[in-house]
Amino acid sequence: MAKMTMVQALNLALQQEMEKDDRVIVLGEDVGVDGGVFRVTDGLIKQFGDQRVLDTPLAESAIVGMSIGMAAYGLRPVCEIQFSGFSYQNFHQIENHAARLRWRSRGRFTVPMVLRTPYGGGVRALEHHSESREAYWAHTPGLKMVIPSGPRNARALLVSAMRDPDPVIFYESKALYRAFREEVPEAEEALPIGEPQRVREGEDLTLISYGAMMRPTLEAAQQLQDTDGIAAEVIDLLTISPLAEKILIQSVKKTGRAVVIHEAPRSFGPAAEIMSRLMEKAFYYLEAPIERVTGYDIVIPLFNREKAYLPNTERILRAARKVLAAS
Amino acid sequence: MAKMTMVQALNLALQQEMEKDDRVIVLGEDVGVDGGVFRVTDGLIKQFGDQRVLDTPLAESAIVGMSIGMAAYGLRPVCEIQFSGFSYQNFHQIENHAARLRWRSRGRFTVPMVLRTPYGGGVRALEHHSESREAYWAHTPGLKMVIPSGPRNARALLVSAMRDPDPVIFYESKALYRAFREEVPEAEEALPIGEPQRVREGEDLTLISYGAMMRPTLEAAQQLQDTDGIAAEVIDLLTISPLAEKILIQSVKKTGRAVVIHEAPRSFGPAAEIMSRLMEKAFYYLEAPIERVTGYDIVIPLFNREKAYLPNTERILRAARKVLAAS
Amino acid sequence: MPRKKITISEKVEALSILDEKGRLDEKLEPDIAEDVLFQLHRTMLLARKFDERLLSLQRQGRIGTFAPIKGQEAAQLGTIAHLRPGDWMVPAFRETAAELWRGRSLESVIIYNNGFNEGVAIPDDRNDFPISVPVGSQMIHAVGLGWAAKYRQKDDVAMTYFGDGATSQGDFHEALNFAAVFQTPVIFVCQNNQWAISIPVSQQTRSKTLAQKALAYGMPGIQVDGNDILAVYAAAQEAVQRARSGDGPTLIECVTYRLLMHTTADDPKRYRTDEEVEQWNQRDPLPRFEKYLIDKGLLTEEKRNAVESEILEEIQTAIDRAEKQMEAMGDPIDMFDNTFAEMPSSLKEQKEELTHALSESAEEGKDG
Amino acid sequence: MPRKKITISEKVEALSILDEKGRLDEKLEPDIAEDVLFQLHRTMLLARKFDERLLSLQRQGRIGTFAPIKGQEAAQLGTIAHLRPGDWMVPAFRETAAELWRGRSLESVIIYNNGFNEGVAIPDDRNDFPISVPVGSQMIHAVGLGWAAKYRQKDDVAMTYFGDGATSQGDFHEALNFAAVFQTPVIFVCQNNQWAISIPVSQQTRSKTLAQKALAYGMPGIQVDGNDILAVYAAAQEAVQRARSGDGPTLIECVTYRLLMHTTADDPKRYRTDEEVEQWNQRDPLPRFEKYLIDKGLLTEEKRNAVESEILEEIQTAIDRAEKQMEAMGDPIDMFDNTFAEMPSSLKEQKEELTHALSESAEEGKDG
Ligand SMILES: Cc1ncc(C[n+]2csc(CCOP(=O)(O)OP(=O)(O)O)c2C)c(N)n1
Ligand SMILES: Cc1ncc(C[n+]2csc(CCOP(=O)(O)OP(=O)(O)O)c2C)c(N)n1
Ligand SMILES: [Mg+2]
Ligand SMILES: [Mg+2]
Repeated sequence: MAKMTMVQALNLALQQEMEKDDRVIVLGEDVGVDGGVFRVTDGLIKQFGDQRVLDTPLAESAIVGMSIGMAAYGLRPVCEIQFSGFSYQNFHQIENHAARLRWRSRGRFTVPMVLRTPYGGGVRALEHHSESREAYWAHTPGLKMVIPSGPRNARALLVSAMRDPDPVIFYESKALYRAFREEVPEAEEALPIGEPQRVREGEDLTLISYGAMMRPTLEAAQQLQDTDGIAAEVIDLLTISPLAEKILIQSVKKTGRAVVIHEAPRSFGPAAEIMSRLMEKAFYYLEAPIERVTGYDIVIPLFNREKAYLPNTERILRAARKVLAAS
Repeated sequence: MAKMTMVQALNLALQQEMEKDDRVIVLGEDVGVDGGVFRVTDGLIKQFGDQRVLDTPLAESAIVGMSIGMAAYGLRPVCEIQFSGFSYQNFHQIENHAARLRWRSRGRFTVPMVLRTPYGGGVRALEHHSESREAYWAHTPGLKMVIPSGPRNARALLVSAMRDPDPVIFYESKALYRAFREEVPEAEEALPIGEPQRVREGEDLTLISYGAMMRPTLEAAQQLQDTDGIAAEVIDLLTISPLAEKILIQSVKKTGRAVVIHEAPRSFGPAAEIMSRLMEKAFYYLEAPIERVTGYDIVIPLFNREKAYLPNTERILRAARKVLAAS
Repeated sequence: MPRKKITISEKVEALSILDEKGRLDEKLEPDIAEDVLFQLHRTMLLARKFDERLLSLQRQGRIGTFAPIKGQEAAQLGTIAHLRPGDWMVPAFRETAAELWRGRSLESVIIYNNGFNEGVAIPDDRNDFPISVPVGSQMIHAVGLGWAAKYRQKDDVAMTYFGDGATSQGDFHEALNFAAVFQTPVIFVCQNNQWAISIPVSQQTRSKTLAQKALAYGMPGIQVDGNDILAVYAAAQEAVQRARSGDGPTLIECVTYRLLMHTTADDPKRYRTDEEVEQWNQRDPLPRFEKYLIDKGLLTEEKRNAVESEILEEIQTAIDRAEKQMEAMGDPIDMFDNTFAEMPSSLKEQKEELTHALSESAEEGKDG
Repeated sequence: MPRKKITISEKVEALSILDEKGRLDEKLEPDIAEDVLFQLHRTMLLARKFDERLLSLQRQGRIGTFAPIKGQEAAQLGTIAHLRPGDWMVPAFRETAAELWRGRSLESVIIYNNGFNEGVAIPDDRNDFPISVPVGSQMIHAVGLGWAAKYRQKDDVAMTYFGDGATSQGDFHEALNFAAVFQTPVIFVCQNNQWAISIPVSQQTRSKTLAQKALAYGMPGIQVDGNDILAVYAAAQEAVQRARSGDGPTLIECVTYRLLMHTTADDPKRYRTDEEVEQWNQRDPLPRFEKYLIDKGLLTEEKRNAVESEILEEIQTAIDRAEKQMEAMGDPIDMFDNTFAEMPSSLKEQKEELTHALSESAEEGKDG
């Protein structure tokens, strides 16, 4: 066991899987010699050489398209899109092909690829470097959309993503890359894709979130306990899509109240789907309308004002108290 | 007044606006000499010449990017993307630029462009020609997303879209292009963007839909009246985003029950947002969970089976009766 | 420098061997085994007759929209003929002749054109990608396949097809660039059939040839008479050899013509003249190739007719079989399959929902 | 045909006028008015000094990440100098020298680099697009602007900037193709600074030059020594004239070098050698241009020092002013503005929500 940042944990996942499986190929802009602009792929080209780690020309559509070809051949490409704000350059390759090739060929060709990309605000970055648009992928049939919330689950989920027989969009929160360290076992560890986790138990209220928003969410749960004597249950989605609703429904049936938190824009965002599932399956247990705490329906402002855009503990607390007060 | 198909009505809108306003430029693949593969731009190049109607090379990203430049200059480009399934080729131009240029330049440059594109199933088309993914655009801040449901409102909304100071994504249902005719006044007519319409009044249930799904929805409302004696209120969204929820909320406060219908895939689709808004603003009026009748979370099958994929009157009726039965 | 012309080391050439009148440039004549010549001719004729038959089926409403290939058979067969079974083909949507060469069944084409997903199934022993509708998006997949083959130290190559219109797409550029940078074994076969629906190639690009676009990538490019199967064959042979021996990709522009409509939904009279079509009819690759075979003493009128009747029967049998197979294909419920390797719970639920709805309608149908 | 080399009519040339040692090729020397020469020199020095100062501000934590331009001043100024106020500039994100030439204030650069949206405001009298971060995506906007100018029968042109890395993007290809097909008045200025973050141009493309990519579009291309302001100026002059007179677009490749890090978040020691940087330091465009001016008798050491102190003061004043302005920029609530011309009700509600939340926190802050 070693205390690792999320960057180190992701690097460990890649390094171990590459050692084990020569089908795993890492490719993208600056992932080789430079080790990735966030150093997630640091050292891999040294260990595995430039046939396993490809520094590509600057073209996201080709990076994804080439990965599709590699995957269909039987390899396990893990491509990096340097920032999720530039993954729209390859949106058509994902929607038109990666998400459909299994279907289009009736199972003859599959696309076991991972698209890793940093997302989200909070690191004082330039324009296009702070968005959170997981809903685009989540709404696309044929894709899995995974967002870890800390070093240990990031490593374990990335391992599963690399072994998944289908394309996985893997969002990594830049704000979490170096925010804290966790014990990450040296021995292999994998977490199933498609299983949200209950990370805190409680009877009074359910808080649902994922990725970088887990930290203010957990902080809010703690404060609710400390100052309001309220026991909030907290669920970390980990997999956004396909959304496995069971644990959410169980929780809300128990608590009758919920708040959903994400940094993506509000309208047509992930919270809407979660609220709808809860409405469909737990309506008669709801004691108050579910609240959502989200980014706003605007371009996230340049970094000096992004804090006001992003959900924080205070906003979550306010929503939680509103839900608790309603009857 | 003349009885027109939606294709003719859209053509009229373009033709009249081009006559009035020399800033309006039509561009896209096959929109000139060929008159568009669905003939929406038929005759325009003859009347206005090839400086007003541009047959472009085959490149969706450039079509949109060029439109952005034209719009920033002060023109009013109306570009056609031949099928919405190929609009992901230009997704980055819309997300990175069209939706942001006003913001990025603090109002100095604006993007008054319209992106017209046929969407949806039901015309026995090839792969990529039948999707309904309005949620992608609706979740993108800075865009307006409009979907007419018949010849008359198609014409009137396209006129407004061309006059709108901001980028409008304008989805045209292929299934409606020639499905029926309506009286369309020769005299100019515009419908405001951002105003859903109540197209049928009722007290017992609210049906919410848009685009091609309005026809089975209205048919279901009629059958509910005829066979169940149920008065369903029907709302045609017309503008998907920014979503104006007021009329929806008023209706559901009255009826207490609702079904949302769209052909887009279910998860993370438009219905989720509508359900969430109703949960947020009309929770205490709801007498049953809102149901959604949608496409499934799969690639729409090739045309011989698309009927089973698409919502129809029967599925809407089933959902409506379920909502009515619940208490 | 100070001011001088830049000399570019890569070649862009033009090649023609068997001209419009069927005159042969013997110095350039490729050495093709007789059985291959027969096979090429038979497939060309099969593709032509099948195309004709599909068109009449479409007009009778017995299949949906499809994209005819008439006129482009030489471009497709002269290239695909060099592939080994383990090689990869990555087509666009107008490569029926090439697909038939690779062993695609006539039935599967008919079934696909009837909107049944069953028509896209590809047998395990063919390394051929399914039809790709989004113009220009598929070439980069060939680059990934070619890269992977090289990584696995195989000398397999990937051949990818696309039209003149596709060369305008950003993905064309990215694919050629990646192929050149990584020196992957890919043959880029452009069928310049002069039109992208209603847009002539002169409005598609201002470059004199499409072949010269190779220069942007430091890649050899060659323009061949795409209606001259010998020229196509010779150019493709060099390109495949280059790819197989590790010397990287090639761009081949086959100058050809789409003699019919873009798809059966299209009316070409709106944008091109009968005279133009007539001129290109004169350059039809099929009679030209037949004249060559006759001149060589390999084909006679009689033999040709025998092959043709055999083909017509084969087509008829395939239609009958396909229509029979399709009768059993009503059930839509397997639309949920092949989305993921393992069906997630939310999809299972949706599948149940549809199963239920379908059985209810069936019940109602019985009642009513 | 039958087999021959294809000759391409468009030219790709290489141009250098003032070499590394400051030796002038007098035959090629462009005729630049004295006041323009002074202005070019002053702006070059300003850009250089400002860059240095921004770097130290960044290291002190007084601004955020930014992209230094050191070494690329000649490429930017030699091109932008030909624009009239009504012309259009469409930059990428490393064009500070060109922006300063166009009148962008130092304050706005500082404010932008501090993450305030106010820093992107563009005065009404400058037809300059804001910084575009997505690599390669902006060139096509210049094509639309150029087209529109032509449509309005103005002889305004659009000049767009991008790097060597950007040439790999599909959008580069599409932009050049559209510009050529529609013969729009656009000048494509590629600053080939040898690196795209850690990727050298030799891994970006296999083509010997970037200029030759113009051949794919039937467009003239020219490669110039981008650290030689006279060569850049001369090449751009021709290109702008061509565009203005309706003869269409040009691709100019300026061979230059990014002497510093990609952005302040980058560590170039990870991927390139000090020797390489040192070699390029020898080709620095600034001393080379100064030697030329001195040789011409237009500049003296003294005069240069005077200009420099003036510049340093100007920069200091700008920093002071910007920091003062930023003090008043705390309030985030206007983040909702400029999304649409008219704020929709849902956004108004969200704006109220935030207003309320902010005032509540302020209250709580007071209490706590
Ligand atoms: C990305 C994309 N845009 C538009 C279309 C619609 N479309 C189908 S074929 C075609 C023209 C293709 O021309 P070309 O590449 O020359 O191939 P050809 O049809 O001549 O074989 C167009 C515009 C599409 N299928 N994909
Ligand atoms: C579409 C896109 N992909 C990736 C990035 C991240 N990125 C920023 S600059 C850069 C390299 C750009 O290289 P080049 O075009 O040569 O310009 P230079 O930085 O050398 O000025 C990269 C990869 C981006 N901004 N946009
Ligand atoms: Mg074509
Ligand atoms: Mg560069």
